[in-house]
Amino acid sequence: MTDVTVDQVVDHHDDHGGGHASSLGLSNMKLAFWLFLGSECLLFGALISSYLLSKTRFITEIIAGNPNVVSTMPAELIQEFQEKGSVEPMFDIPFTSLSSFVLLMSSLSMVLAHSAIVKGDQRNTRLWLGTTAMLGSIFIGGQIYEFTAFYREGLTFTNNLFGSAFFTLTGFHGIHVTGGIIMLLSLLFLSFQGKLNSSRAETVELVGLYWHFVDVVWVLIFTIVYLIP
Amino acid sequence: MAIIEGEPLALPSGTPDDRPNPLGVFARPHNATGFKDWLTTVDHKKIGIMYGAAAMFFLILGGVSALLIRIQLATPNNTFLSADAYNQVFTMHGTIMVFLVVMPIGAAFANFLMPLQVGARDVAFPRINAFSFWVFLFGGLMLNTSWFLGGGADGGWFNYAPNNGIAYSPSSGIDFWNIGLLIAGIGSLTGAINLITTVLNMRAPGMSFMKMPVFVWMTLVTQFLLLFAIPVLTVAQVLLMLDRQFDSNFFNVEQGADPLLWQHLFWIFGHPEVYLMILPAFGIVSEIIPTFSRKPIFGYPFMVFSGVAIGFMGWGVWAHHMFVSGLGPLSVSAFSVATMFIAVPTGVKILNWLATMWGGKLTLNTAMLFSIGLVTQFTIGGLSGVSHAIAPSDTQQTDTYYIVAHFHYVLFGGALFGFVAGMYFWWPKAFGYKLGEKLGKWNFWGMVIGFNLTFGPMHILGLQGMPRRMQTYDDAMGLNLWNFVASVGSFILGVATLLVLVNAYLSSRKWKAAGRPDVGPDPWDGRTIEWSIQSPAPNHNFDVDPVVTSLDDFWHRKYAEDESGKIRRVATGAQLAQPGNGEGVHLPASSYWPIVLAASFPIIGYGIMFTLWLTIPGGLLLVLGLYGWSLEPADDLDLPHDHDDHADLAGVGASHD
Amino acid sequence: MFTWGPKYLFGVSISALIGAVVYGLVTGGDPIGVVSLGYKGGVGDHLGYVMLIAAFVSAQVLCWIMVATRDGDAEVLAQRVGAGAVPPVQAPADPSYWGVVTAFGVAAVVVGLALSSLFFYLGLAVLMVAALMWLLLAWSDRASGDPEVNRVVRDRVAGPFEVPLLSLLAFAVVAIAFSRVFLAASKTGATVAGGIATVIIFGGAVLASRISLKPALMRSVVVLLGVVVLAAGIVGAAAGERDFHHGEEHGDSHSIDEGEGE
Amino acid sequence: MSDTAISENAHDTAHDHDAHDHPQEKQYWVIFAILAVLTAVEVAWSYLGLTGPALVLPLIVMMLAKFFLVAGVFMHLYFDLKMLNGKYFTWAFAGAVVLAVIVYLVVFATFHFRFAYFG
Amino acid sequence: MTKFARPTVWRRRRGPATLVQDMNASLTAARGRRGVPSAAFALVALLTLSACAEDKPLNTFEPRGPQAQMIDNLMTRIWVIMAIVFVLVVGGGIALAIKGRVKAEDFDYEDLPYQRHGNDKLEIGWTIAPAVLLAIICIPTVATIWKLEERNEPQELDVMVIGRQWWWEYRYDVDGDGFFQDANGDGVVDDKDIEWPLELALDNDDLSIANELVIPTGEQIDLVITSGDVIHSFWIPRLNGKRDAVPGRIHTWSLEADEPGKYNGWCTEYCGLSHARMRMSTIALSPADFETWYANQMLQAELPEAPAEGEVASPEWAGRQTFEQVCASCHVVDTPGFEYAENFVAPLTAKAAPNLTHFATRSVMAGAIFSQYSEDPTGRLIDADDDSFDVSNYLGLADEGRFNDAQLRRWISDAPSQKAMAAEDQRGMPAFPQLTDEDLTNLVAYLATLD
Ligand code: HEA
Ligand code: HEA
Ligand code: HEC
Ligand code: CUA
Ligand SMILES: [Cu+2]
Repeated sequence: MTDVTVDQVVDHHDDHGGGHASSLGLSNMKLAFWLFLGSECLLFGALISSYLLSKTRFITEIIAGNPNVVSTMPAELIQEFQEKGSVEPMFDIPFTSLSSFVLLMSSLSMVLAHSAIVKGDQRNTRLWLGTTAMLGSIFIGGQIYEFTAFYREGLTFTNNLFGSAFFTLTGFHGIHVTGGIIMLLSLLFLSFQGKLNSSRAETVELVGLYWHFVDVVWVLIFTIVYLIP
Repeated sequence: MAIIEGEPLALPSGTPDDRPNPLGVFARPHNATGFKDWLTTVDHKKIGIMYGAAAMFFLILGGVSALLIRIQLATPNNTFLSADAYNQVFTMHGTIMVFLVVMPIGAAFANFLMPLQVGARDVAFPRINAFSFWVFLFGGLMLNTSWFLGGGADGGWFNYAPNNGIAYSPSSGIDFWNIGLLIAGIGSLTGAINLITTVLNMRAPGMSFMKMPVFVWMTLVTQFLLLFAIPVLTVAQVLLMLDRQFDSNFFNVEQGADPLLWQHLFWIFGHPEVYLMILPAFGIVSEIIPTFSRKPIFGYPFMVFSGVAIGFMGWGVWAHHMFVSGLGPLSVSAFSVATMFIAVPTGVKILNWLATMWGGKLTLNTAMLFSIGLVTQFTIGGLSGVSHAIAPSDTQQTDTYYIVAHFHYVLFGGALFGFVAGMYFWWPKAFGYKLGEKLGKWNFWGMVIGFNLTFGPMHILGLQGMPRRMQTYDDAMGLNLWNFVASVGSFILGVATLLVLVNAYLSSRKWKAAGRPDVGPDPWDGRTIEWSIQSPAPNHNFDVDPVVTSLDDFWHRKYAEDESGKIRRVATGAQLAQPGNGEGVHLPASSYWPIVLAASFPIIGYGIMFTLWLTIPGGLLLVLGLYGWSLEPADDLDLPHDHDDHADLAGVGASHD
Repeated sequence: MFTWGPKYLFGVSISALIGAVVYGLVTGGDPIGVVSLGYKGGVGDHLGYVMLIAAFVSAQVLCWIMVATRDGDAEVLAQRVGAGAVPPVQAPADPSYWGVVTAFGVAAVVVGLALSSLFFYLGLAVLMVAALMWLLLAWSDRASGDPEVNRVVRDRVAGPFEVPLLSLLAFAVVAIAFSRVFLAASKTGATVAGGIATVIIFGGAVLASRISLKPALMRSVVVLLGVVVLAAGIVGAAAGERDFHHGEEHGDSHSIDEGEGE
Repeated sequence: MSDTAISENAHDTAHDHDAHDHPQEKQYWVIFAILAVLTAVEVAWSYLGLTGPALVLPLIVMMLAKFFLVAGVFMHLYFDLKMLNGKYFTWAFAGAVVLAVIVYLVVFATFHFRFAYFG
Repeated sequence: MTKFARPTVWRRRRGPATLVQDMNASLTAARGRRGVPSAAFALVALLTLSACAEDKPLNTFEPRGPQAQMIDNLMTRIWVIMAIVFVLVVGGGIALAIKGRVKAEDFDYEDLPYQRHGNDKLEIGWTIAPAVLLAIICIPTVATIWKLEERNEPQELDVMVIGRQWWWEYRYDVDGDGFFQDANGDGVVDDKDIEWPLELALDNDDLSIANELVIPTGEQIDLVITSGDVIHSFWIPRLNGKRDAVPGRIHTWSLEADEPGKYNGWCTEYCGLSHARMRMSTIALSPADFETWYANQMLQAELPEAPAEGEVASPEWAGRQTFEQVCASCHVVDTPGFEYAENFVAPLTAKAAPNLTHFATRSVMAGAIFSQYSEDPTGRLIDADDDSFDVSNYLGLADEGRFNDAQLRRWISDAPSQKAMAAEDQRGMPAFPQLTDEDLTNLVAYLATLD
């Protein structure tokens, strides 16, 4: 945002007549942001693939009883994994469903924030920005909880393939959400300082795009990691 | 990325509504000359030139390591390099050449040329552009500091797992490889976003997609490939970093990991990567061949769509690097067939270039010769490519010198020849004088002969069964003769390659001695709008925005049909060119922060490798960089805003050589 | 270019650094440890050493900020604003509360020395922040004669740090509070607690968006909410984590000690 | 002959779009309701005790539905793509998505094939 | 063009003399008939054929088994097509350049060439033509891919190939249970059934040898390929293409040799420090010889005779003692009455060192870079070609006098000086500076008894 886009340069030039309009009718910033998200898709695509592969291999080894793998977790868990033939016993589906729901909800509040700022409605902009950030924080709180719980139950980042892959994938997502929340709260602060008027609706829209993207990634992770273990 | 894109949103500066900033905190630098200007510039032309210069520097590093390889292999059972040293040398050679030579030269042309060809004053995000360059440079330099800090990477340029693991490569060479490229990758990614935005959004009025020069199209495709390929490599590298530095298990076979994960991730990146190395060169010769054949490019839409098709198909063939990795016959068949069909769009390009030359009046100057060199030599490389796209024959050829021959033919004979052609062609636009033709001819023929002498025999060596990455071979294997020939060739090639730099130096001296004569805006009777401005290109590029009405717009302004339908020249380029008066043009000001921000990455990188403590100052520098970046006023307040004050800026471009 | 401010601060910082090294050595630190911030080898007396290093760091940061902002030279600023004259310097309008915070930091450090390292580090952090902010405030206060301008000056310099850091802090407090509650509750309890919190927050927001509350009331509700979350978090943390063993139904526990995983 | 294949005037497409094309708040609520229901069904489905394709396929379908709803409506992708030179970008986008899916499937086919051909 | 077809009788290698004649013939014929393109064509022929002109032990143009032949047949067609395209495009490019050139000064700006923008029909034509051509190539390609994957029924002789840094281990499934380790499993080899890591269990009913794979002729031998550390690649060019040895994965591949002989290969996947010194060779024996060899390999090694009271110990016996003290932590010699620790695992990253039970029946050692019988004092493999093939070496009948003990001594006392290894990181054999000259003599004497 603060980069000196040539748009601005062109703005100047426009004063003297002539100059570029954006060829596509999208602002540079928004276009760039979409491109960035496109690239993020591949990032998460690769991470999800790595997770799926690692988890499959882990289960295969567990079922085969590879002693190197079996010895990495409490016997009881291993036994359940073997019985189910999956890592499902690790997960707490009701809780994660709630988390997913919270994140979906936050997407709604995000669009509401955007439509509020487009209308110039400062109050509701703040309200929904705050709500979105709050819901995001619940999600992250849930993730801290889940990580701690897994850790206590005997799944760590270093002990086996599943642990490495699970924490890496969800951790990457968590970091993205955290970044999003910080952006949201910063917007909120700016709004309180009176620096967020409707001329910056696009900023809110961009943060929104990011937020929805993070949500969409969770939609994938939730189904692929948790519901189809 | 998230930080760069996300963070500034939260910051209260630089917004259109509170500009110009009344407090001028963190004023922008405003040196128009001197090295400080190069460090802080955000001008796409200077950044392009710096990309080129950095690539030349790395070319010498990569070239010297290539020569070390060739010395070692000149005779059987040679002991010039130890096995360990040899492994480092070829790994670093491949890595440097791919990531620090060919990719940045592509970036150099994209940066320098693309905005000129679309008629823009700069790229969409000039500061991010500078950042991309610096972060690439620092990543590359960091990678090369490994030579002094315990040895270079020794896993081969594709660094297969699990050989890249800490158990098999305990030195920090692979960490340098990993983290250095991770850092350079950040630059590629931001660069890609920037350049795509520029192409899509900043074209001159009237320049619709089908009126874009072919080079711009190829840049667009290339940058899209980068945009999507880099994150995949990033993931592979992050996983490797987690394994090596933080004890995770992604490639830990004892825990049941599948080493093929690395191969898939690497080649899903790697194959698009090879096309993104060649497509800019394709774009370059697509500009040069029509110019010197005095004909329009044959079949413009086919040229464009075949480039796009290559871009798309490039995503579906990666496993041809893994034909013998044990994928199973179904996958192998699928990838084999898919790979073979990439020859179709590529063939269209080759044949269209030939058709462009057909019936033309060819000016065989150095740029044109190098272009023809690309067309022919790339074809040889492409054909050997098809021969190992046939999976069964690849089981005999893979990992032999036949492959080495293939990829040097496409990379050196293709990409680098194209780039050298481009250098000869656009040198006047960048620096105001032409490179010497006479030395150019020597340059060309030396390179052609040296190149074919070096890599031609490698086809034979490979088919005679010489595997690649061999520190040495035995007398009894019958490989002596061709290895020796290749080694001799490589020295011819090395000297001939150096002639590019020699030529630049001598021509510049001659030019200066002659009192810097003006080469004119349009020295080659060019076709696209970058020739409609003065040489060297003024700082502000275009005095007024060009309005484009057709493909090869500038050419169409110079030539028109007379009553009899015959095409006649109606004006010379010099008559039509813009005078280079920057009055009233406002340019983005230089900035300290891209380089500061970029410098923080290698520090963090060293921290991850050696001691986490170092990440703290690195992180602080990062924060400082972002902080300064966001506080920087949109304009340089020290440059007065009166419109007549910019004439001095226009001269800047001419002051370097 | 370099006005007296940065020069002075630079001097201060260098003396602090030298002081830290000397102090560290005198109190039994290892030479390598002392220069490598304790990376390899000891630094002698921790407290003094850390304080001096902290002084060094904050003085450095401020020094460079001042270089970059030309020491907030009122003349320059005025020129930029286009104002004809520089208003005379006035005494700061508001009392500064950083002194109190600093005192609090010192107290925390002292208590921390006696009780737990957590307090110690917390105190240190507070001290660093306070030192920085206080100096910044003092500096901006003499930027010009207009307190309004001074505030803007301060905000511009501090904003890019303040806003994201405060955001991070706010987020961290909320997220950690929630996680403590979840961790303290039972498995089902965590889900229920999360559900209730979501309903309250989102439901509240929907309500608030529909009806028009007085801003003051709004504010109190939000503050109340914050306090509740914080309190719940503290209570949760105090209650400690529930017993973790896999599958709550089976009785036999199999919790793993913290150390074992790594 | 070449210039007509795709022609689009760079200038005309630049117009202010925020106000009219975009969905209204009510639509957002509707979409959210659909998303919520889909999530609920997904979770319920996972509790049915099914295995194999019976479990996976419906879940994937619902997942994709959610994905495209969020991307399309909340992220305004449908509207933005329409607003750009509709045909060209939509096709490029669709092409990329199809390609991505194929690539994805192929990777997985590759990894699982090993079990099938052995023996 | 017929010059490219493989001679129908491919079992015999063609002598250099005939080749030169062939080449000359093709050159003259080409020159006479079609001028420049044919000359270029002949050039390709020359280069291709020159590949066969000398002794090239790894040459990919000399198939000696049905699989390699299959690949070669396919390739022959490809070469032809490639040569045609090459001549057309490269020749065409050069011709156009020469024909169209105009000196820059002579160029008349008023007299432009005809400004052709394209020709749809032509372009579609040269889009479709290569596509059709490639589609045709696809058919035999895919067919060959699948043919190369055809395996015997699992009952027949299976060999497991294990890549190690930097040598090859071969395990024969002697008891035919589908396992290569111990005999308590059932069924075929499947990913799940392979125990990982592959350790050299000593209660082994199966056979483990190193560096030289011995197979009977005229029979398709199915290989089960894996690795104990990093990725390697198994390649005997004259018998078949290559297949990677990937740790944690099991790949299959087949070999068949038509005639007895020695077929060399080279590890082709970069595998670290001594990748260049990780070679391999496959010995094809007639079925009868193979039986003899096999029976011999199944025997345990004999223990040297212990010295009687008061007698001076024989060097063999003394060597055996040293061996037990120094070498047996890594190397196995399967001898009667000697108890190894259960689940013996060598202290190496690769988890195993070559099994030396029948060391003296192999003609190469240390990743097939040294010849046991080389007369060259460096021990280098100067006789890499099949001419050196001497069946008696493999049947335990070797003439002991030919043993190259100078090289072996150097190896035992300081292996890393002979072959780059990272013994300090548990990769490769360490140096033993503590061994005296006498120890070395004894060890060599002992090793020479292991036939
Ligand atoms: C600029 C880079 C570049 C380019 C453009 C290409 C282009 C191609 N490459 Fe290459 N390739 C590399 C760089 C490149 N490659 C590198 C670096 C490696 C090695 C990596 C490593 O292992 O280190 C490699 C390796 C490599 C392999 C793996 C080999 C192995 O390791 O076993 C394969 C296998 O299929 C392959 C195939 C192809 C094909 C089919 C093309 C096609 O795109 C070529 C198409 C072009 C033509 C065919 C010529 C023109 C066409 C006509 C004139 C039409 C008529 C033609 C026919 C009908 C055939 N390449
Ligand atoms: C664009 C990419 C590129 C380029 C330009 C080159 C250029 C050259 N390459 Fe490179 N090469 C690769 C990419 C490239 N290579 C890759 C990707 C690999 C695979 C690595 C791997 O397996 O991991 C490889 C591997 C590779 C090998 C195989 C190593 C092995 O498998 O063991 C060899 C062997 O001969 C080789 C040789 C050369 C030579 C002689 C040049 C020459 O063309 C270089 C000529 C240039 C110069 C010499 C520089 C200019 C002049 C000077 C520096 C002055 C000094 C000169 C004199 C005094 C004469 N290369
Ligand atoms: C720490 C393990 C270790 C010890 C101890 C050891 N070796 Fe080795 N040895 C190896 C390894 C590993 C190789 C394979 C090296 C290669 O080819 O890369 C090898 C190879 C050999 C070979 C060549 C075998 C072949 O068929 O290629 C011989 C002979 C040999 N060792 C003899 C000895 C003798 C005699 C001793 C004792 C003095 C000894 N080794 C001690 C690990 C060891
Ligand atoms: Cu083993 Cu290369
Ligand atoms: Cu490829």
